Amino acid sequence: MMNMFRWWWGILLAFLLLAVLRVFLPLPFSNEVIIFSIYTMGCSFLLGRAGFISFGQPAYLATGAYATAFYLFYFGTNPYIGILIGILAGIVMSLIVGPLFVRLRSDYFALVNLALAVIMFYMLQKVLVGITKGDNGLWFLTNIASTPVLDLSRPNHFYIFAFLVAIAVWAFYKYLNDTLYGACCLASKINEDKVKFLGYSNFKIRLTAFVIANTTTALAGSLYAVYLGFVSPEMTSSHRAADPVVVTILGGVGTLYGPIAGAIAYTGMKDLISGLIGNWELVIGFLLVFIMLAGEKGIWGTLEPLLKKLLFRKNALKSE
Amino acid sequence: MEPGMPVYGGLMAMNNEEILTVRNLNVSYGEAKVLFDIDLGVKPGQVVACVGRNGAGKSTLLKSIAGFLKPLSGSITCDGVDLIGRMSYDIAKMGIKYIPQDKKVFSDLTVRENLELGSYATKDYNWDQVTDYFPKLKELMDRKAGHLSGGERQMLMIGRAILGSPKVLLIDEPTEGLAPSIVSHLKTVFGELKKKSSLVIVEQNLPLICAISDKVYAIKEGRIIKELAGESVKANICEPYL
Amino acid sequence: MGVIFNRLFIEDLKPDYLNQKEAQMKKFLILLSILVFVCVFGYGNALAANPDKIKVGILLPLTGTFAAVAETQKEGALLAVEVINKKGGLSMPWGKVQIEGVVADDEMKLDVGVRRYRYMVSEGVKGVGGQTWAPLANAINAVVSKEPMPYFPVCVNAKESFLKGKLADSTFSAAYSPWTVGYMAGTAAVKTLGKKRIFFLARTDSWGWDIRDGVYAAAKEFGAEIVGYDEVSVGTPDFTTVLQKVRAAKPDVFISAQFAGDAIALLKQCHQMGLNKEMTIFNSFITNVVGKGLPPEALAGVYGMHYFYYDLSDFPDKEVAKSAREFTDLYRAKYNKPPDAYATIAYVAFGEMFRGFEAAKSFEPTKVSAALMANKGEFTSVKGPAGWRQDHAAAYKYAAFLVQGKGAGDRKNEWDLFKVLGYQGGESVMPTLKSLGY
Amino acid sequence: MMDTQLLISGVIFGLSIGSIFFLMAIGLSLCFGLMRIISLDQLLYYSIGAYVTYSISLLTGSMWLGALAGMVVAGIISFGVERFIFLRIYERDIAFTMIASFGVLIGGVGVIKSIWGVIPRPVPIPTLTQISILGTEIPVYRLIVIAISLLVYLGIWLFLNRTIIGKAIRAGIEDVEHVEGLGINIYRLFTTTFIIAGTLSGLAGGLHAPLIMVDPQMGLEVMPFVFMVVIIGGLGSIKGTLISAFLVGQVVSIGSLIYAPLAQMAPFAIMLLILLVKPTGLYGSKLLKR
Amino acid sequence: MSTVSADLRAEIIKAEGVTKRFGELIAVDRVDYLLHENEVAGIIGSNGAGKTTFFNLLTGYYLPDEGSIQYKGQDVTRKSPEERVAMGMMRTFQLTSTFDNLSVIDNLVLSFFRAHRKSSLLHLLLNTCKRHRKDEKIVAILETFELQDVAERQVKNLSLGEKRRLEIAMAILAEPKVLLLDEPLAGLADSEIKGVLDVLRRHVGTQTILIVEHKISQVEDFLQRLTVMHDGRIIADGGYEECLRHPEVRRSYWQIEVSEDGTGDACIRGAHGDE
Repeated sequence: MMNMFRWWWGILLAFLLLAVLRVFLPLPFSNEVIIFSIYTMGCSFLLGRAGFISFGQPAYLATGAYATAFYLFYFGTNPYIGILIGILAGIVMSLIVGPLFVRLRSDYFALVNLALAVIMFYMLQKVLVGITKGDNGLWFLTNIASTPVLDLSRPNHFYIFAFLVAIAVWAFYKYLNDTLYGACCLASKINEDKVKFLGYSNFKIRLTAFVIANTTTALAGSLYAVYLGFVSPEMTSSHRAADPVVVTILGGVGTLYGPIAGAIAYTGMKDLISGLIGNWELVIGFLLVFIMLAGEKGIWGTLEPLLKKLLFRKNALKSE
Repeated sequence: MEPGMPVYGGLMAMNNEEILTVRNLNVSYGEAKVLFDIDLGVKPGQVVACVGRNGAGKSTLLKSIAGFLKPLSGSITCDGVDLIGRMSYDIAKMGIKYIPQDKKVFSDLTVRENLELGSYATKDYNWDQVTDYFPKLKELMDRKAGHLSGGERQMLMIGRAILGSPKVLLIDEPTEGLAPSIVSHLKTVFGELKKKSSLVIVEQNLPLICAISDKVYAIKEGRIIKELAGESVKANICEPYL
Repeated sequence: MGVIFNRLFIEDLKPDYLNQKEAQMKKFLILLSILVFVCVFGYGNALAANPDKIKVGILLPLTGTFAAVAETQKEGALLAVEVINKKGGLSMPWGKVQIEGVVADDEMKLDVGVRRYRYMVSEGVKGVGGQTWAPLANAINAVVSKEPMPYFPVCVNAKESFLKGKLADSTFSAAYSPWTVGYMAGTAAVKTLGKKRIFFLARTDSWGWDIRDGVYAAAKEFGAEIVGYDEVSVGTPDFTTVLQKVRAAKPDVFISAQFAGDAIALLKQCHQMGLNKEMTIFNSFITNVVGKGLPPEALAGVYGMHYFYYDLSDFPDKEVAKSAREFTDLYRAKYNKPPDAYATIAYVAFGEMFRGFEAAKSFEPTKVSAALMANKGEFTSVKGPAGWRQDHAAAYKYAAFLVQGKGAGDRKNEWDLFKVLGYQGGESVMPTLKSLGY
Repeated sequence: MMDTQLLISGVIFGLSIGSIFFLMAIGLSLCFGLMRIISLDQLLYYSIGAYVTYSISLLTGSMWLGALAGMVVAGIISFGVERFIFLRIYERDIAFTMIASFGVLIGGVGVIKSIWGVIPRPVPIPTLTQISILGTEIPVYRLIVIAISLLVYLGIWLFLNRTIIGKAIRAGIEDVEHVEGLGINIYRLFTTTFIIAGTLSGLAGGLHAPLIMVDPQMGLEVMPFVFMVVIIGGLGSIKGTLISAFLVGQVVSIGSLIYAPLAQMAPFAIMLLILLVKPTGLYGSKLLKR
Repeated sequence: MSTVSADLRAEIIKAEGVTKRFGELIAVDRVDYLLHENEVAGIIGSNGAGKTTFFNLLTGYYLPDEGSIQYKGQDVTRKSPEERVAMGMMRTFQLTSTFDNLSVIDNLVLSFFRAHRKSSLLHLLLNTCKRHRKDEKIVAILETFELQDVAERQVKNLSLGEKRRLEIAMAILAEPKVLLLDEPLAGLADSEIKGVLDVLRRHVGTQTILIVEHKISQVEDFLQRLTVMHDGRIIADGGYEECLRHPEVRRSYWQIEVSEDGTGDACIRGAHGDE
C-alpha cells in the first residue's frame, strides 16, 4: 500500500506539470506532447534499458494506427475497441519481426528497422492500396462514435483519456524498471555472457523488451489515429524515422521523465520556431547540434541535478 | 606552474639517467580507482618488469603512460618532457611505443604495409633492424597480416614498434599464448633490444622476467607493493608478489 | 514541492514519512481533484461576439516538396486579406472588421497539419484556408465536419472528397477535383490538339488516379487510345526509367499528372531525353513555378492546363482579360511578379470566405455556408463568372486555360512563359452531381 | 514483356544512378569505418554540391566548372563541420554523433533555403548528345557519370592501397587505437577522411544536379537509398559499396521498368533479406567495438 | 550411474576426448576429465596451457570441435549455457564479470532469483527487485563477503576486489551443484582470499567445486584433487603432492626447477604461482 502510494506522488508530479501546461498552453500542443511522450517512452525503454537504437519506430507506430484505422473505417465505431485492436496489432507485429531483429545489434538493428519502416511505407502507399487508399489515407473522424464518460471524438475529452493512458504507461515503465526483468534488461545490455551464465536467456529478455516497447509505440499510433481521425502512409516516411530517437536523446536516455521533457521541448521548439519564423529547420538543426555538443545527458539529465539542488536546498532551509 | 617546479626540474637533472619517470600516478575508470600513487623510474637500457595478478592494474599503467588513459593526478615525464595531457600519437612519436597484448595486427594489410605504417610517423624506413631480429618476417612480407600465426603477429607488432628507435617500449604480456620456442626467441630479442631502448614489460612469465629484467615492480590492487632490483630479481623472490 | 521531490528521487522512505501517511493521502486527493478540475473545465475560450478584428488561418506546407507552390498560395491569400483591409475591413453590421492572416506551416504532415489547424482554432480564427496536399485537406475537412469552421482548401481536392456527405457543410473547395483536371487535359489533348494515342503517367495518390480517370473518360468520349500507363510517387527525383517506357510505347501525346517540383523534374528529363521531338508533352496541370523552374528549351512546346495565366491580353473574352489584368497589377504591386495559378486559387478562396462573412453578416460557419450557397452559389472571380455547386466545388466558365510553353526566343520578359491557346470550363468538365451521389 | 532496348537503357540508367549512390556512399562508409560515426551530414554536402553547381553554371555557363566548384565548396564546408563539431564528439556514443549530424543536416537545409529559396532549380545538362549502343540511344552524360564514378573508385582504391595515408586509414578501420599507438595523428586521418567524404558527396551532388531538380530536400530524398547501399555493401568496405551501389541502382532502374513504385520498395526488401542472412552486409567485416 | 563403486563417488562431469582448435592452435587436445560429486578439484597450468579454454568448454562458452561432455550421465556437449545453468552448473569469469550498471544487491538478486525462484519471464515481470533485496540468503551472503556497506552502490563504482568478491558471491548464492571458478582469487587481498576460502570451505562436501587457479599455494590445503595441464593436455591428475612430484609435471611445467635439481620443495613452492 505504501508502495503504491509513493508511486502516485511521482506520477502525479510529472503529470501535474502536463495538467498545468493544459491551462497555459493550447490543447493541441498538450495532446501532441502526450501522444509523443508515449511514442517516445517505448523508444526510450528500448534505447536506455535494452540498448537497442531503432530508426524504424514509425513502422510500429503505423501498425497501431492502421489497425485502429481499419477497425474504425471498415468495421466499427467504438474508439476504445479501436485502440485495443491497435495494441493487439502492435504485439502481433513485434512478435513476428522481433525474433528476426533482436539477434542483430547496434547499428544493424537500427537499420533493419529503418528498412522495415520503408517497406511498411510502400506497402501502405502502394501494395495494399486497395484497403489503405494509398496516399489519400483513411479518414474516419466522423465514424468515431461518441462514448459515455470520455468522448474520444472531442479533443478535450481525448486529452484526459490520453493523459490517463500516459500515466498508466509511465507507471508501467516505472514498475518495469523496478522489476527483475528491468534489471535483466540492463544486465543484458552490457554483459550478455554473464546473463547467459546466470541462466537467463538473452533472446527472451530482448524479445520481450522489443515487444513491450513496440506495443507502446503501437498504442501511441492508435491514439494518433483516434485523435486525428485520419491515417496516411506519410507517418512512416523515412523523413520522420529519426524523430523518436532524437526526442529520446534530447530528453535524456534511460530516464523516465526524459521522454516527456523531450517531447515538450521538441514539439515546443518546432511549433514555436515555426510560428515565429518560417525556417524552423535552421534553428532546430543548430539547436540539436548545440545540445549534442553541450553534453550527452539530455534535457532531463541536465535538469535533474539542478532541480534536486534547488528543491533540496529550499527544503533544508524550511526544515531548519 | 607552481613555484616548486624549477626545483623539481633540478632534481630531474640530477636524476638525468632516468628516461621515464612516473610519480604519484592515480588513475581511475569511471569512479573506480585503479592505480594508486604509482612511482616508477626507468633508466636507459633498463628492462623493467611489472608483475602482478590479472586485474592488478598493470595494463592500466602502461596505457596511462602511453596516453590512452587520462590520469587523475600525478606526473609522467620522459626525458624531462611532461607527457600528461599529450595525445597518445604524440607520445608514440616522441619515442614511447606501446605494444598492446591483444596481438591485433592490421589484418587487411600486408606485413609490408604494417611495417610501412610503423615507419610513417617516425620516418625511419630502416627495416633491417626488424628483419635482423625477426628473419621470418622477411619471407612473409607480402602476406596479409590476418593470415599470420600468433607468434608471427607478435613479431610484427614488436617489429613495427621498434621502427624509429623508440626510447621506451611498453610491452603488454608479450608471451601470452605463444609457443615456448617463440617465447625463447622473444627473450633473445628483448635482450638485444635493451641495448637501444628501455623496456617496460608487463608479464606473468616469471622465468622470462627473471632472465631479462633489471628491475621488477610488483603491483597489487593498483599499488606498487615491492620494488626489486639487481640480484634480488629471482623467481622465488618474485613469486609471492604474483 | 521539495517534499514531493524527495519522494520522487529518494528511494528509501524516511521513517517520519510513514507517520504522515494520512496527511499525505489527503494532499494526494486534493491534488487529484485539482487535476481533474483542470482537465475537464480548463477548456473553452470566451471571445467577443462582435470583434472589430478577426483572424483567419493560412495553413500551408511551407517546408517540404510543395514549398514553392505553397509560397505562392500564401502570397495570394495575404493579398486577399490586404485588399479587404485596404477597404477598411469587412463590412459587418456592427462596423468594419479588420482581418489578420495567421500563417502556419503544415509541413505536409498529417499530425502536424491537424495540430497547427487546432492551434488556429484555439487562437480563435474565424476561417481557415490552405493546404497544397489533398490528403491533409481531407483530414482537416474531417475535423471541420465535427467542429464547423469556414474552411477553404486551396488545393485540388480528391474527387472522392466531393462525394455526398464527405465534404463538411462549411468546407468550400475553390478548385475542382483532379478528375476535372484530367478531363480537361484529355479533352484538350484529344479534341483540341487531335492526338489519338495517349501515354499517361499518374502519381500514386488520388491526385494521380483522379486525373487518370478524367483523362480516360475524355479519351473514351472523344475516341483516343491509351497506349501506356505507369505511376510514380510524389517526390520522385528521377523519371528516366519511366520515360524509357514512354518512348518505347510511341504515343502521340504523353500526359503526365505531376505537380510542382515533380513536374519540373519530369519535363526537364523529357527534354534531356529528346522526348519533345518525338511526341507532344502535356503536363495536365501546370503552374508558373514549373515554367519558371525549367530551362526555356525544356518548356518550349509543352502543353498544359493552367488554372489562371496572368497574361490574357489575347483572350477573346475581354471582360475576363480586364479583371485578370487588374488582379495581376495588384499582385505585381505587392510582390513584383505576376500571380501564379495557386496564388489565384488562394486569392479566390479567401475572397469567397470574406464575401461569405459579409453576406452572412456573421462568422457562424452554417450561416456563412448558407450565404455562399444563396443565389445558386454564383459569384464572380478574377477569371470570370463562377458558381458554387451543390458539392461545394467551384465551377468556372473558364475552369482552366490551355497553354503552351514558350521557348527562350519567344519570351519578352522573364515571366512571359506561356501562350494561351484556349480554355476548358463550364459544368461539363465537372463530374456530374449525380455521379457524386446528389 | 521488356524488349532488349528497354533493358539496355534500363541497365545504363541503373548504372548511372548507382554511380551517384556510390559517390555518396563511399563517404558514409569510410566515416563509419574509421570514425564510427553515422555521418548524415554527407547528404547536406550532396545538396551543397548541387546548389553550387547550379549557381556557378548559371554564372559561367559551364556545368563542369560548377561541379568542380561544388566539390571544393562541399569539401571546405565538411572540413569546417568536422573541425567545429565532430572533433569534439568523436568519443561519444554513435547515437550522439548521429543526432549531431542529423542536426547539421537539417540546419544546413535551413541555410540552403534561406540562400537559394525553396523553388526547385534546374541545372543545364552539359551535353545532350546521345550515342547508340546496340541500337539503343544512350545519353552521353550518363556514360560520363558512370565513367567518373569508376575513376573515383580507381582513385580511392589507389589512395587506400598505394599511399601511406590510405593505408593508415585502412588500418584505422580495423583498429584505430593501434594506429594511434604507432605515432600517427589519427585526428588528422579523421579530418582527411571527412574531407574526402564531403568532397565526394559534393561531387555526387554536382553530377546528379543536371539529371534531377535541385531542391533543398534533395538530400533527404536519397538518404534511404544511400544508407541502403552502405549497409548492403558492408560498412567500411569500398568494394562492397561499389557493388551494392550498382546493385541498388539496377534494382531501382529495372524495378521501375516493371512497375514504377516497385523501384522504391524492392531495394529495401533486398536489404532486409541480406541483413537477415548476413548481418554484416556483403563485404562487411564483423563490427568491432571501439 | 554404472560407474558408481563403493569408494568412488558418482561422476558429475565427464569430458571425453574434448578438443578445441583456434585456427592452427590446438588449445585443448583430446582431454579426458572426470569430476566427482562433492569433490573439490583444481586445475593448474602455465599460461596458454588451455585450462581456461577447457573451462569454457565445460561451461558451454565454447563448443568443442571433438569429443563429448557429460553431466550426470547426460550428454551436454551441445547444450547452451542457459541449459547447463538450469542443470546446476554455475561459473565465474577470469576477468570480473558483473553488471556494472546495476547495484550490488541487484546483481545478487538476479543470481538468487534464477536459482531459487521460478525464472520464467512472467515471474521476472511480476517480481520487483526490491521484494527480494531483503531475502535472508542475500543479506547473509552480503555479510559473508563484507559487501553490506556497498550494497546499494552501482557496481561500476566498486573496487576490483569488491567486484571480485561480488562475482563469487553471485556464484555461491545460486547454490549450484557444480561451482566452477575461474581464477577466483586473482585481485584479492590476502585477508580477502582467506575469507573467500573460508566461505568455500563451508560448501565442501555438499557441492562440487572446480577451481582454475594460478596461485595453488593458497588453496593447497583446500583442494582434494589437482590436475595439471600443459600445452592443451592433462599431464598429471591426482592428489596434490602426487601431482607436484609427477615427473612429467616437473619436466614440462617447472622447467627451471628441474634444471636446478636438488633444491627441493622450497623451489617447487617458489614456482607454484608460476602460471
